[in-house]
Amino acid sequence: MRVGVFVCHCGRNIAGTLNIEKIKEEVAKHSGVVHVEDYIFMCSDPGQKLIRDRIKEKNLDAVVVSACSPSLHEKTFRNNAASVGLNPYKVEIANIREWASWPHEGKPEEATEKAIKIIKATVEKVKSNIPLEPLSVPVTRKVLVIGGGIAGIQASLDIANAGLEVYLVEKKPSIGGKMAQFSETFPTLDCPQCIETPKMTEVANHPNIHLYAYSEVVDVSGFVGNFKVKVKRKATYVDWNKCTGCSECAKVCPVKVSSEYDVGVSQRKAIYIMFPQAVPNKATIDPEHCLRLVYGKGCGLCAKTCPAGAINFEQKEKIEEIDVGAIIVATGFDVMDPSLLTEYGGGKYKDVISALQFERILAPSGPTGGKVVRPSDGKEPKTVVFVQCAGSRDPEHYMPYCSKVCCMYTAKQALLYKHAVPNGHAYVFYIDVRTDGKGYEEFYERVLREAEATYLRGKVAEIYKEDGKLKVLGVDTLTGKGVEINADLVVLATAAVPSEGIKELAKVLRIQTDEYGWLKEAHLKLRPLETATSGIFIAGAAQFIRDITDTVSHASGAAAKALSLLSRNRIEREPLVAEVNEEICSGCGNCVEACTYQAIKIDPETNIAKINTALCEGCGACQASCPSAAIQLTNSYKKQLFEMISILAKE
Amino acid sequence: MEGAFLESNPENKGNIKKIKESVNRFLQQLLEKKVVEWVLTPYINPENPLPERRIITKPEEAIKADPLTPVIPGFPMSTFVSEITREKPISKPLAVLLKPCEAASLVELVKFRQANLDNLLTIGVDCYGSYHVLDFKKMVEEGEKPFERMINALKNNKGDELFRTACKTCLKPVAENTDLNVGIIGVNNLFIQANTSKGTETLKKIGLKIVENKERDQKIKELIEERGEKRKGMFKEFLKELHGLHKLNKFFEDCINCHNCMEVCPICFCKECFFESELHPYVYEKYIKFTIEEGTIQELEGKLQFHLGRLIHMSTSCVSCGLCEQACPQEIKLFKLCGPVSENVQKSFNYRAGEKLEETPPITTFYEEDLGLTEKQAE
Amino acid sequence: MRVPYFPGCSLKDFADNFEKSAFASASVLGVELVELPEWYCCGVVAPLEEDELIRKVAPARNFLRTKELGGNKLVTLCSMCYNTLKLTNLYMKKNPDKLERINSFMDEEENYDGTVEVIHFLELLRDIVGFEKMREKVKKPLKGLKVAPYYGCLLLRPKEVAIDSLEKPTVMEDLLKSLGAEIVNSPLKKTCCGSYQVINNKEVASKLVYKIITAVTKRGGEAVVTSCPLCHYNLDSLQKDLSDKYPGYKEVPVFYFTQLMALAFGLEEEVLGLEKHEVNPLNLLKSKGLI
Amino acid sequence: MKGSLILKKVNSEFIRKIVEVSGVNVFACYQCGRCSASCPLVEEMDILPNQMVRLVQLGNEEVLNTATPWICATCFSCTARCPLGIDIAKLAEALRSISLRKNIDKVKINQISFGELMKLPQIALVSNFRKNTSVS
Repeated sequence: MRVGVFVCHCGRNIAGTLNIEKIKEEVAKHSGVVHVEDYIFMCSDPGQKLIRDRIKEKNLDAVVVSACSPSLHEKTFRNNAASVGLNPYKVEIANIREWASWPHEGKPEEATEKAIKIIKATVEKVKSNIPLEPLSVPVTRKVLVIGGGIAGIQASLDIANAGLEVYLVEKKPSIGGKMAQFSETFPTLDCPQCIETPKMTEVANHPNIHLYAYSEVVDVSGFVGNFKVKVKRKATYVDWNKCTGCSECAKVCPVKVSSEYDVGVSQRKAIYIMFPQAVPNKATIDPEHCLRLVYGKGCGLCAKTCPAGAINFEQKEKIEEIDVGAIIVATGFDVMDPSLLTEYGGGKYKDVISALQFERILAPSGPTGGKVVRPSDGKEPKTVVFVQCAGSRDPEHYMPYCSKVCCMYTAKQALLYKHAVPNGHAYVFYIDVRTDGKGYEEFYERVLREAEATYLRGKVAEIYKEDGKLKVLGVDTLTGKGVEINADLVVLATAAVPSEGIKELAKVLRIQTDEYGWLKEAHLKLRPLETATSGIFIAGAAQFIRDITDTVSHASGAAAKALSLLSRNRIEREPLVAEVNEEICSGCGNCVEACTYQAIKIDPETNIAKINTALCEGCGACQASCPSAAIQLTNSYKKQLFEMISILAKE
Repeated sequence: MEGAFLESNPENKGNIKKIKESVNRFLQQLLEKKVVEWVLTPYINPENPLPERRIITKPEEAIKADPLTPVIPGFPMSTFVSEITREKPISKPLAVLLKPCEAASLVELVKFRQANLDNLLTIGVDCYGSYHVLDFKKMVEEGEKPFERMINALKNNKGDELFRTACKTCLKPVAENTDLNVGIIGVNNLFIQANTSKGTETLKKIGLKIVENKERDQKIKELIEERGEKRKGMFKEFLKELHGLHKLNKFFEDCINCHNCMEVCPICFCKECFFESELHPYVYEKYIKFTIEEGTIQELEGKLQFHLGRLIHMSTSCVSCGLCEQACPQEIKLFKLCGPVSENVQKSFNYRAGEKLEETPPITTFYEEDLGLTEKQAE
Repeated sequence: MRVPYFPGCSLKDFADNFEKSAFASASVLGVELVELPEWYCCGVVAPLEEDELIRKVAPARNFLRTKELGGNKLVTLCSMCYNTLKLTNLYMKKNPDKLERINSFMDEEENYDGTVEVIHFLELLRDIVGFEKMREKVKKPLKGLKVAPYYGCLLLRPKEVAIDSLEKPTVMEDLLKSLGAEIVNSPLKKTCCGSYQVINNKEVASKLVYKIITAVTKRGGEAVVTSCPLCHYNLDSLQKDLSDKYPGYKEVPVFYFTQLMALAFGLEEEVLGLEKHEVNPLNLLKSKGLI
Repeated sequence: MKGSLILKKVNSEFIRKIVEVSGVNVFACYQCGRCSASCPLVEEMDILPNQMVRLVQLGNEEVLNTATPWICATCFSCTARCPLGIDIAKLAEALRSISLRKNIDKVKINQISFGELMKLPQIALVSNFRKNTSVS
């Protein structure tokens, strides 16, 4: 075995801490190593050429690149070696950046020792790597988009316009998402009715888009290129083929329920169309509140009134199966329930509302027709306090992250409030004003001048009711004085949180969420649109809260990813999959339970485990669960791991 | 619980000979009435002091069956069931007699697809305690009757110091997952308890009268409580004795790596043990390599690694049968280690091995949250 | 049930009515508070410096005495003792090296091992006795008595010692409800009464007391309920001056929660020690037919 | 406090000392001011609690001459509300402690009248002395 080791400096990232000369000297002594060489940036063109040249010159049959995480450049280095005829699976990465130089910055000697061990262990592994060929599988050239907000709409349109079929699944009766609830959008003050509804109609009429509103994805099996998806089409109790969207039913319905679309600011009926511009513009019966459906008899006023005869109380939910090659998750975000913020009287005082509720109050097409009134008594609030970072940037009590969009929408709301109530006054409590977008800083400056709002730099401590007013206790850190404001209305810029049900959906999709529930990308910097499961992409705020501009860009990016995946009829997959030693396997089924990808089954005839290599993601969970090492991962064989461990564990 | 008394004649109360006869007659009836075609049971061979395991097919052979014998001679019954049903379910209806720990391990084996219950009529036998094979053998050779000794201890209700440690601390004197139980605890006459509809059907088929029996429940509960106290106390001491690497090494000092403990373990089912495979790190090339590199190396036989490795593999499924300890030629008190460790491991996953077929073993299905929950519950 | 109990200085002196009423009500509930045979001043306020060890010796000794009594839970009545003992205990649990040092300061044969848990009497009532059981023992429900629970600081802060939700505590409310009282919820129930600053600057404490009490009376409260002898002192004794300063100021009596328990359990009036109050509570209690 | 901050040389020795005594990482503070907004005694203070933290962040020893740490009644409102979990009450204690360790007393016991002494409960006296004097 002739192994070549290439040590990357990564500028000063590695060489700044590790002693490269020492590494070279020690690694050269290791059995099987015939060549060691270092270079400042191994991933650069000259770096890669250097490796190619040495493979040829020194007749290397295995290569270890000691550099950064394999998630960054493993593919690059493998392709590079393949171009001069070395099997790509005879190339391994020894991660001496994330594992040695970065975490042990202040301890160069120990870090160097550790790096040497990591490299030697990797050399041991690569020595027994088997040369492999990629697996090739056919693909279904259709895409599933989950979530019909602006991200899902954009992604669907991009893919459909490229000629591929799209299934767009939305759990609410209408697409449109959060954007459809906004009053006007910063920094241009466009109304969503003007800019989003045309796209919604386009979706509804596009020949390549199958719109499944009021539906949920309940099961996903299969793998990249060949997913089988079960979609639950919930019962609307209205035949949408007949419904004309005339809304006569809602007029006669006697049951009033708090409106989800208006975030509780108004009421809807038990049979309803979410909003006038809804797509599809069809009525839905809410089975939890409909008298007929709750009691099984009586009422039925809607059925009597409907001119199209569309009401059908007997309708049942249906499960539909669809085949797709790629999935885009565009499930968006939610806002934190203000009642969690007890110190601010959220949920306790009617006039302490969330910013999303205030959006509905400000919206010209909203329940108040754009007239600004407060929920408790319908009076016009003359003093409004905006509280930013309500639940954000607070690792101690709520969410540690910055919710990113609040600074801008609060400024916008302050301006719209001033426009609506010229003799009113707005106070804005902020910690920092963040305006990171095109035209955002200019918009903020416009608000400062035009809204005449009092910006107070400080975080509000507490809000309670005193003498009929909301007493807001805060501070102005710039003057160094405590602040007390008696407000008529308080608007909390509550933290953005992952959308409800996302964890369950992630389980169905076998993708990961982070500690808060945002969908986890494959790599924050380099693969922000992909999940760790190949063929599943993320679009928009499901990955992390972002504004409309960024959401639309992100969605188009995800669409491009899906299109590029499905641009061919067959795709290649990593051959690093599990193998079963049939002699040893006793068929206990531990691996079946351990496999998240449903790639293993026990053959009923032979009573031993069988791997579906197309489904296997090579995660190794089965290997860890097998008591007798009968199941092992190609090129991560237990024997290789032991060799590695015995080097790492040596004193 | 419901079930049927085998002898209603009050004269038979506690008559040891009658107990044996009753249970054998019951097995005979199973065969006569064709409820099953085969019975797998401990069996008396007059030439051998220890009972054997045999499959009997003829009703008249049932008189030699000895299902209540207070010993597990070598391998547990569940291992035999696994051997004859693992590949495919058994073709003819078979009744199998199991001590509670054997029945529990059978449940575990079914979960791991190492046994198949189709066509099987499982009959648990109450176990008040059993003797070490060597003690049992000695007793028989010296003319003492172990079964009578056990029944007497049961009647006096004070246990027998000679019982195996696992038995003295056993919380499962009555099997929970079998179709039927042969009840000797808390009854004067032999009581066949039906746990499943299949069990009830069986009793009806052989013409027995189904009755309620609450008294037995109470007696069993008391016995388990009493044993529980003992078990807690003993386990505490055991764990103290074994705390720390040094003490563990000392504990296994006499181990000769014969792997008998593994061979008899009812839930050790791998075709090839990892620790005996060529994958195991301590193979001769390694020794040579290390020796070349280091000049000299200490003996590396991986004794502790084997035992701890086994503990990791089986502690979630251990049924506390203590057969490992019985099988050890070096008399290492293995139950001291695996008993308490397994109990604590299972407790932390809120899992009890052998209890329910539908419960999945935590070894593959646990989530991190599970542990948090049980910790809270434990508080 | 017998539970080790740490009294602290005030309960043996000016707040002995707190202790007396607690003992009497506890026995109604079948709880015996067993005073530590030999106890030391808790330190009154928790020493917060990381490098301060000597002031933590006295609490450690109290924990050793607790273990000698055969318990691992130590109950306090006084909020300040609770806070000081609990914080000091947590510090010792978190810093085993420091605990070793503290142990080296003591001559006792046994070392303190950090296994005692400090709980407040309110926690015992809520978690171990249960308010449902208390409700059963009520003979004279405090019907129509509008009381405002006052937590002050040390039962709720810092969060490591909080006996209830930091922002929305309900333990006193639930307790008083089970006694039949009507609850008045004041937003200032968690606001500091001025604490020991009453010595340096009585005016400051006075101002806070004025805010706290008027927030209660404005909402119809007739009495304030506390669990801290210092809060009681400030809230009770400083009200006298407020009547002079603010015309129309309405005084309200301040009770320990245990006094109201004893009252509701129908115990003899003398265990309440009402004569110790600066603001006379007799008229209020008489008007409600409670005495 | 008036005047400008001369930041030629940040007194890191002073910061280190305070961090050591308080165990608080003062650098985590992003100056949201919620401690000040939560403080019930803020009206009496010469600088706000968040400014106290700021001066420590800047290594400015003048913080020892401010009244704020001495007005603090250790009610932990600041600590409980801080979004970053910074224990400001502990920081104030450290500042007091550093002064007290130089035998600087803030309460003269002999200036309290006998009548007052007799009336005040020991819980008030002892806690005050513990926080504001070096004798105890």
